[in-house]
Amino acid sequence: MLPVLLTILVIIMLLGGLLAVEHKSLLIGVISAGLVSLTASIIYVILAAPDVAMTEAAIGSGLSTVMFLYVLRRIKGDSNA
Amino acid sequence: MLKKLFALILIGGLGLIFFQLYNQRSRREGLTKTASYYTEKGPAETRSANIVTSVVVTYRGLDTLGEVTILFAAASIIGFFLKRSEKGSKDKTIRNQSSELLQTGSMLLVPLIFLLGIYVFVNGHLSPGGGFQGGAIIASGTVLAFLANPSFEGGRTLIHILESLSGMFYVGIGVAGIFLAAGFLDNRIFPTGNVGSFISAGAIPVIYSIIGLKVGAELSAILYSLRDTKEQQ
Amino acid sequence: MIHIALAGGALLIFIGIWGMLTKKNIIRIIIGFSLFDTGLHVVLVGLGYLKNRTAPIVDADLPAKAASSQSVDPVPQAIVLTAIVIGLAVTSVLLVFALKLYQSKNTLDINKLRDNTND
Amino acid sequence: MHILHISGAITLLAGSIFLVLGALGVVRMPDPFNRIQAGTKATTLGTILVMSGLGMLHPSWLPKLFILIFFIVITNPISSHVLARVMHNLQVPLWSKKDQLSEEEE
Repeated sequence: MLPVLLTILVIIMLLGGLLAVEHKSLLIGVISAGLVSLTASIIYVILAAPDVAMTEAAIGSGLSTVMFLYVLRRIKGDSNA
Repeated sequence: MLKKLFALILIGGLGLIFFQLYNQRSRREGLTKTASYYTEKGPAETRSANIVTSVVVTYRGLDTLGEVTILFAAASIIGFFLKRSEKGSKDKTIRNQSSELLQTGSMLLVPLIFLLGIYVFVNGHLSPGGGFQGGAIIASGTVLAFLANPSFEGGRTLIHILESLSGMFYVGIGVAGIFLAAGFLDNRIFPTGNVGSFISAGAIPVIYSIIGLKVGAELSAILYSLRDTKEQQ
Repeated sequence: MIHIALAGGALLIFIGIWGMLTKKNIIRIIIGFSLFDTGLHVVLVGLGYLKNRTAPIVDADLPAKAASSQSVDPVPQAIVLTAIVIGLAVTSVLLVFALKLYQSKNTLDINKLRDNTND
Repeated sequence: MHILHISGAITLLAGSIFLVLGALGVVRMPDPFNRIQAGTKATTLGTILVMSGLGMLHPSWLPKLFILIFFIVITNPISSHVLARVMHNLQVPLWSKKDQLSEEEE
């Protein structure tokens, strides 16, 4: 059961990573990078590392995304490529 | 396209190297020598139930000091590059006043989030969590305060005071370990108790609280600088 | 189980490298860097995992005497714990540099930033 | 076996059904406002049911579960309210082509 769950999470994480790199809109890219961090934190719980999971959930998917969004707000309209 | 082809070739080569390393890695059944020392002696020596905490705070405490220094350097660089906008242009930033419901809710939630952060780093030696996690939770409470009230200004001096004081106390407790116990950042300068009770791990909760305050203050300072950058002309 | 985590982390590292090498927008390159960071952390934590063992926290399920025979490796977890915070600091410095670059040159495309002598 | 076990399992199952329906609603609904409706109401009820089911299975977790339910009851309406407000400010097109909120204001 646990390996199946881990496989599903890894697939979600990789799809989120591809979306973060390849999607046209920068906003969706940033949100997908946050999704990658969130799934990574669940993977850490399965790999018996609750400390790392808490850090990743608070920092990777919370604060890092907020910092990206603050910078994106300053760079309006120029989000092609 | 040549550039993408080059990137693909590079990634393929890296993948080959990774696969070789993975194949050659010896399959181990137990822990390595260092790890088994930490897990065997850790609870007995530091009296901390969380072995990761004892590694981060005591055995590898010097690394954590360096890490906190890196965070301080990053916060200083960002504060140096992003100067605050002038006081006169303040009315531009409150063009989107947030709603009554969000403001009232955040007034209820922000102190609770700060309390949760403090709980997490005070209990770092008993349960998962610790200074870094608690500091990050405190910084996310700051984010909620910013989002609910775009012209929020409270705590700016408190952040600077906390930054300086916690760094000073961290090094001070480390030096006290040299004189009162076995070495720099030794946690046995305070009395220790049984593994699992709240007052058990000597100086570990104190050091981790200082780290938590330091991390929370640095991250909040970075967020303050990012929020206060000048609008694009 | 460790194979799945290692493969996922390695593929995430490759996605990050792909994004850093082929994209032209600086923000996109920083997103690639943070994906690389996350993938590296997954690989490190996966290397410390041992089958049928629990988290390295002494409690009712893990008595202190059995800690070294029943818990996973705590050293990679401690390393990753600090690495995540340092990664956030590095990412924020990169973002601020990108912001200053945009404010002075008014573009984020690295091809247009190449020479500044004939401005 | 025990009556508490059976009722806890039934409550857990009901909660997860509500969560699945909420997720389905987020995918299937035609415009953002309907998605917020599905993603908030169904999710709040589903999470509360899951928490109460867990509380029946493990009575020693009850205090922490009550704190969790308290936070969810506070934060879920606030976040959905903020999302809907932002959508209205950005003038996201409605599915039914008739903005009844603005008609009432006129």
